[in-house]
Amino acid sequence: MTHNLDLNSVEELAHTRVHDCYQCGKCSAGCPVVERMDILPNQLLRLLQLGRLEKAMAAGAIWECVSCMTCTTRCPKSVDCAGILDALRQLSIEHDVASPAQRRTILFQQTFLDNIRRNGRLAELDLVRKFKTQGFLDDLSVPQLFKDALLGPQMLRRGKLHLRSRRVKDRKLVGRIFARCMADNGRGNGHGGIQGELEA
Amino acid sequence: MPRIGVFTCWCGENIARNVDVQSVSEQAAQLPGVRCSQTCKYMCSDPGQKLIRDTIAAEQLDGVVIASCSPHMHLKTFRKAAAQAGLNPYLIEMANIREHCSWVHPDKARATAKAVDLIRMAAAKVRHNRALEPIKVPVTRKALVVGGGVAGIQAALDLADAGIPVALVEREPSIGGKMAGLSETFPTLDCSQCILTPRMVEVAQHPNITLYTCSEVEQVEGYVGNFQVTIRKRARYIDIDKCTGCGQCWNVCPSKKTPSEFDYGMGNRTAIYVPFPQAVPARPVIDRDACLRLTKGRCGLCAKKCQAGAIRFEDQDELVREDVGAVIVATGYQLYEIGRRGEQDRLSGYGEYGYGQYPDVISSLQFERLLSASGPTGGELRRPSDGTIPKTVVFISCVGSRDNAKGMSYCSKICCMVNAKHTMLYKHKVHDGQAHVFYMDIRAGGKNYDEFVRRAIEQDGAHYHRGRVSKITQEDGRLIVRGVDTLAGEPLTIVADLVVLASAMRPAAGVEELAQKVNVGYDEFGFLCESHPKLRPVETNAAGVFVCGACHGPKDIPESVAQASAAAGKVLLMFSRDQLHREPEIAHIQESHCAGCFACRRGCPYHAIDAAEIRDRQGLLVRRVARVNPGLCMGCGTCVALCPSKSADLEGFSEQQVYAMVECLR
Amino acid sequence: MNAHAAETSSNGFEPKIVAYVCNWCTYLGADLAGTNRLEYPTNVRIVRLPCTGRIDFNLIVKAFEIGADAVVVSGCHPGDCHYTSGNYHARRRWMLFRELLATLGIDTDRVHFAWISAAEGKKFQQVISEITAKTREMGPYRAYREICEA
Amino acid sequence: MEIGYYPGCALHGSSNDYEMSVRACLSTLGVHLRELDDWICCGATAAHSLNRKLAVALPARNLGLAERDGMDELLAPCPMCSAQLMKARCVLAEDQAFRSEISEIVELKVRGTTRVCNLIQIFQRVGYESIQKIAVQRLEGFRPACYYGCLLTRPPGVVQFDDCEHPSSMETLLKGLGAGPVEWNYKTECCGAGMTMSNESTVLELGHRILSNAAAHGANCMVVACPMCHVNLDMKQSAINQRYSAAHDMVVYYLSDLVGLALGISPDALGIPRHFVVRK
Ligand SMILES: Cc1cc2nc3c(=O)[nH]c(=O)nc-3n(C[C@H](O)[C@H](O)[C@H](O)COP(=O)(O)OP(=O)(O)OC[C@H]3O[C@@H](n4cnc5c(N)ncnc54)[C@H](O)[C@@H]3O)c2cc1C
Ligand SMILES: Cc1cc2nc3c(=O)[nH]c(=O)nc-3n(C[C@H](O)[C@H](O)[C@H](O)COP(=O)(O)OP(=O)(O)OC[C@H]3O[C@@H](n4cnc5c(N)ncnc54)[C@H](O)[C@@H]3O)c2cc1C
Ligand code: SF4
Ligand code: SF4
Ligand code: SF4
Ligand code: SF4
Ligand code: SF4
Ligand code: SF4
Ligand code: SF4
Ligand code: SF4
Repeated sequence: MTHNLDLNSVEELAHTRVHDCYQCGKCSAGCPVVERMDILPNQLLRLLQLGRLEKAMAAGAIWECVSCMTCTTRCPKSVDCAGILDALRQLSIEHDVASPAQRRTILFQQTFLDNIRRNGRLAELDLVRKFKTQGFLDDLSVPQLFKDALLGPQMLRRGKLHLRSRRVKDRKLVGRIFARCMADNGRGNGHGGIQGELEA
Repeated sequence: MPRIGVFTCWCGENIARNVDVQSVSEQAAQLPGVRCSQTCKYMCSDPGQKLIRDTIAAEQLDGVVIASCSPHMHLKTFRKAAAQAGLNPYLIEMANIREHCSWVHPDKARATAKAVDLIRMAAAKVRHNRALEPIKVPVTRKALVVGGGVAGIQAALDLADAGIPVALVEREPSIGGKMAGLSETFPTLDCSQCILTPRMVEVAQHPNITLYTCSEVEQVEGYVGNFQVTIRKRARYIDIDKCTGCGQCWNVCPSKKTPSEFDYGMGNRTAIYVPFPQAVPARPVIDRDACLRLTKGRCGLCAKKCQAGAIRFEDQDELVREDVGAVIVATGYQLYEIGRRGEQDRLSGYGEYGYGQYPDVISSLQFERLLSASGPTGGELRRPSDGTIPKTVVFISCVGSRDNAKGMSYCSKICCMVNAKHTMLYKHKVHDGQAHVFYMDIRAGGKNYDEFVRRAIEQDGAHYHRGRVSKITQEDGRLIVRGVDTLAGEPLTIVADLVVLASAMRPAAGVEELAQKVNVGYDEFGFLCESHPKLRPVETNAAGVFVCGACHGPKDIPESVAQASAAAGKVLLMFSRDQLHREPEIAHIQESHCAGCFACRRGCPYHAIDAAEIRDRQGLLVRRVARVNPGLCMGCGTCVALCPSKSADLEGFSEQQVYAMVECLR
Repeated sequence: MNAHAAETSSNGFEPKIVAYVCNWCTYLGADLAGTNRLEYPTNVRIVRLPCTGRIDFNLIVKAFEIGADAVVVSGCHPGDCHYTSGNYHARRRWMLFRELLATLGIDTDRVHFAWISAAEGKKFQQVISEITAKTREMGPYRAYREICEA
Repeated sequence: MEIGYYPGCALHGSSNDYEMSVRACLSTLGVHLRELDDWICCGATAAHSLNRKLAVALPARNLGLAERDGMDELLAPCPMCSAQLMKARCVLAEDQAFRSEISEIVELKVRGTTRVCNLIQIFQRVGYESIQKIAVQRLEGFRPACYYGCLLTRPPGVVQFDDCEHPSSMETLLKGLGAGPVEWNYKTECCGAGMTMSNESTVLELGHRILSNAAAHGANCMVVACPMCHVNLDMKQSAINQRYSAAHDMVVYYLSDLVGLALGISPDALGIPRHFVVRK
């Protein structure tokens, strides 16, 4: 498939204008996870202004973002910086450029969506199980797997985990909604991703 | 039958090369109403003008068409010639057969044909021209200056020194404006009060200046040269003439807890007070909301102490009328309210910086007071919360300014310089202190300005970080400033003792109401609009009303003063004649047809249209119609285009004239 | 005889173009085209008005009524108006004009709005040349004349 | 008062204690919750990170259901859900073409007429004073740090709730019920909600900062109105302690817990014993 690797795709996805940004840095200044980022949010915006979409998409920073909206809320130019990061994540997956270190986050989000797609609502136990096995198979943070698993029983004991979750009546409908959203490729989810990888 | 003369010019070869002048002239002679048709090598030369004058006289012409160059070139010349021959100068029309014809159309046959057309149009138009007389407006040679900041003071003194009586209206109890409260001023760092207070005293003593303090403009009527202004003098409760300014009264006043306006709330004052020691007039005022006598009916200590018997608790507001020929608006600015969002405010506050929440987050004007020898700390730099000397101070640029999300897109222009000044003055007072500035761009575009900023960085060691601050919080009495240095590409947290916000300049409160009273336009932020940003920078669209200082846009002192002198100069120019002469090519309204819809009034860029009342013999109101104020109309014709009943028309470009021009092309 | 008629008979179709221009920008722009000897077709007849604010809808209709094949309306650039906001009013009205013209059955492609400043002699030349060429292409505007005469 | 109710996955899953608390509390206040029939997940962070259209379609389906069932207003106690629903509503209101496209996608006509509100807004609707009047117990001794997290007030243009930098609606409510909420600095700092599973180290770091600041400002408990905040601050507290060798012992209540206690509802009925950190 062809990817339209231009700024428009980011702006269209994020519904915001990259050239409105005047590089004040307020987004970076307020970001709670900025210390973990390899490229600061304002620098990502700058890269986009320069047309360096590839570099921005491959940044680890976009997977550190916790979508807290602080940047968007305080931006003096009303640039939806958080939306830009969302868009970059989506494009990064479409173009398969995320670094291996980021795959865990992607994996989680994909697993999450897949879970909803199949159940209509989140089946948490299912999600945790799937996520952990996938994570394990990809050999990521093995110790983490065990640590979280330990919480499982505690949650069960507190009645916080249900072995069976209540499902939606027309689960096919949710599948159809997903299919339609994913359909228009560029703006949906292309290869791999939610359907491909996990359905197997 | 009209008697029109056509004069076609050769302009040497300029016209004749591409236009067959002789043929044109002959064809012109055939046009309806044309009595005679002549040519001349150089129509604007003395012989050319003589030809015109003589022919007008000999043929008793009542309309003249001159086919030559652009009217922008010689219309005035030919009008003068016509006047000399006794013909009303407005009965002249020009056909531009040079710029619009011979010079752009090398094909001689076509150019000649077009020249004839152009003359045909001019001849058709001139048949409907009317004799007009220049409009003469008498002038009251007295000026009103609104606002007594440095701009208003300068304008008032310039005018007064030139012999013009001036009424200076200031809302506060003293003149001086913001500058009176500044510490030292960039780019020279001279003491603000040292240079301003002598000027304030001059105002007080000038025989040509009537000073109204605690006063505001209530109403403005009339038009250029003839304004009738009503001024509301608010009750001061002091007889200024009796009072000697001895100070007995405020020393005994028990009501001491009102935050001082002059110190921006960082100190308190009494209920009877002078705003600051150098105030002009150097007389106290009673704050009616704080005075125990005026609110609760008890106390009166001040009056007991006053030996001059100057205190008048029964004082009332007073309305005074002044007749003036010109108005200068110099109402200055206020700083952006940087605290939480106000209920009604269109602008959205600055909650993330905690102004109004943390006492050590202050505005730039407050910092000026902390630096000032006459300030609440006597010039020692002590922070508001606990009076300690701040060792780390963070200055933040563009607070409110250039922040579209908060509602202001413009640059406040002065704050980059103010920040540099502040870091310097701070360093001069606290030698072991460190100043940090967060900035986006450094705008220091005046004479010696950039050098000034560099000095702050290079000599006084201020740390400049390019980036905005996102949030300020307080921990253990210190301020955590979370910013970024975009040049280093790193987030940056500074633990500061004091944060100074260089907040945006906004026009003074109430300026919109004032602008409406004098018919001056203002932009979306409330800054007053000049007539033309380059060529008429102190004039406004309301004839006879001028602007200067920060009410027109963010400005520093040198610029405010320059503009004030310019405004005074414009007023003097206006007053240099006993009467104003205005072009008579203005609009008029046929009142019998006017439907009173006032579409014209809404469209008129000069607010030149008033509502007039038509009354019958018994004085009963029959209807309201539009009426053009000849003192204000500039002749743009917008009203003509807007009038649905075709009651408005424009001299010189009347409906008849314009339609005749088009019709003859049929 | 009317000059236009002469041109038409000598050399195929020569459109008649009426231009309403403001005194302070476009008229001076045309003057500058002259000073710089920038050649353009002879078809345009300029009607000088103080401001584009003076132009109303009827004037445009009038031009078509007397047989114009195209009408040009040109004034100062937005924000540069000699009268500060006269052309602002004009601009807002022009939007409306188009609709009204269309309702009257006038071909709005024959009405051209432009901003030409006093410094834009070159632009004046271009605009007039292009409009003339375009109008030539479109051919004589009979439709409206026929309506009027009917 | 009857109001539409969108529990969202969290309240039906691991945060069922929150649902217990909300339901108990609101029924005492006479607010009847009518659960949205056959609702689906709002998509949460994952959807807007991965597919913008999906991020609108999922909540839009729910909005459509609410409209179909004639609900004027929908309570979504989870701020993630309410933010997603509100965002979708804004986007749909702006863009007519997109609205029809989405309607087709979700097989339901969506106009976006149903208003969406959070839990605090319901309390405001009931009226702080009325709540005070029927309260039977003063919340003496509670010095909570009220934690709004990132999504209750942001983005301000969309959610239009409270002051996005210095919110105070929870404080006002609790103060009226006798508690002594503290002023502190992390009211709106994010806890990393969406990263709970995927990027634990971020979540622990953010949680540690928040707990530390609350404690430093004298809080003896925290109050949240978000299931994810609760997970990150309560369930993960021991992991935080482990990671940072800290000794946080901060009870984290849902807002409805404290209001419920003031109304005299038993801790059991509010699901308080299900929390990980409990007051000894
Ligand atoms: C922190 C700070 C530091 C500064 N430092 C410098 C510096 O070092 N050097 C420099 O060149 N510039 C400096 N400036 C800029 C300087 O303050 C302004 O350029 C100058 O004060 C503008 O003068 P003005 O007369 O136009 O306005 P103002 O000083 O604001 O005076 C306006 C006057 O009009 C009065 N008024 C307002 N409305 C009405 C009304 N409706 N009716 C009657 N009266 C009214 C006001 O009460 C006031 O007295 C600084 C500004 C700030 C904020
Ligand atoms: C590239 C550029 C672009 C610009 N664009 C803009 C713009 O877009 N907007 C804007 O506002 N400004 C602009 N400016 C600035 C603008 O050109 C100046 O502000 C303005 O021209 C200054 O006018 P002046 O009359 O002071 O000086 P000048 O225009 O320099 O006029 C001085 C005159 O004095 C004559 N003269 C000099 N010495 C003597 C002497 N000893 N005796 C007799 N006559 C003498 C000179 O021949 C000259 O005619 C621009 C400047 C530059 C360089
Ligand atoms: S806060 Fe906004 S304007 Fe500033 S750098 Fe970030 S995106 Fe750009
Ligand atoms: S939304 Fe992402 S980038 Fe923006 S402040 Fe939050 S974590 Fe940082
Ligand atoms: S009047 Fe004009 S056209 Fe005639 S000679 Fe003078 S400059 Fe040339
Ligand atoms: S009012 Fe009386 S006491 Fe006060 S300063 Fe004037 S003269 Fe002195
Ligand atoms: S009467 Fe008023 S102003 Fe005078 S001393 Fe008493 S409180 Fe002060
Ligand atoms: S002058 Fe400097 S600090 Fe002030 S608004 Fe402009 S750029 Fe910002
Ligand atoms: S001609 Fe222009 S200035 Fe004069 S009244 Fe009409 S609209 Fe106003
Ligand atoms: S637009 Fe015409 S009819 Fe209406 S008030 Fe003005 S002059 Fe009268």
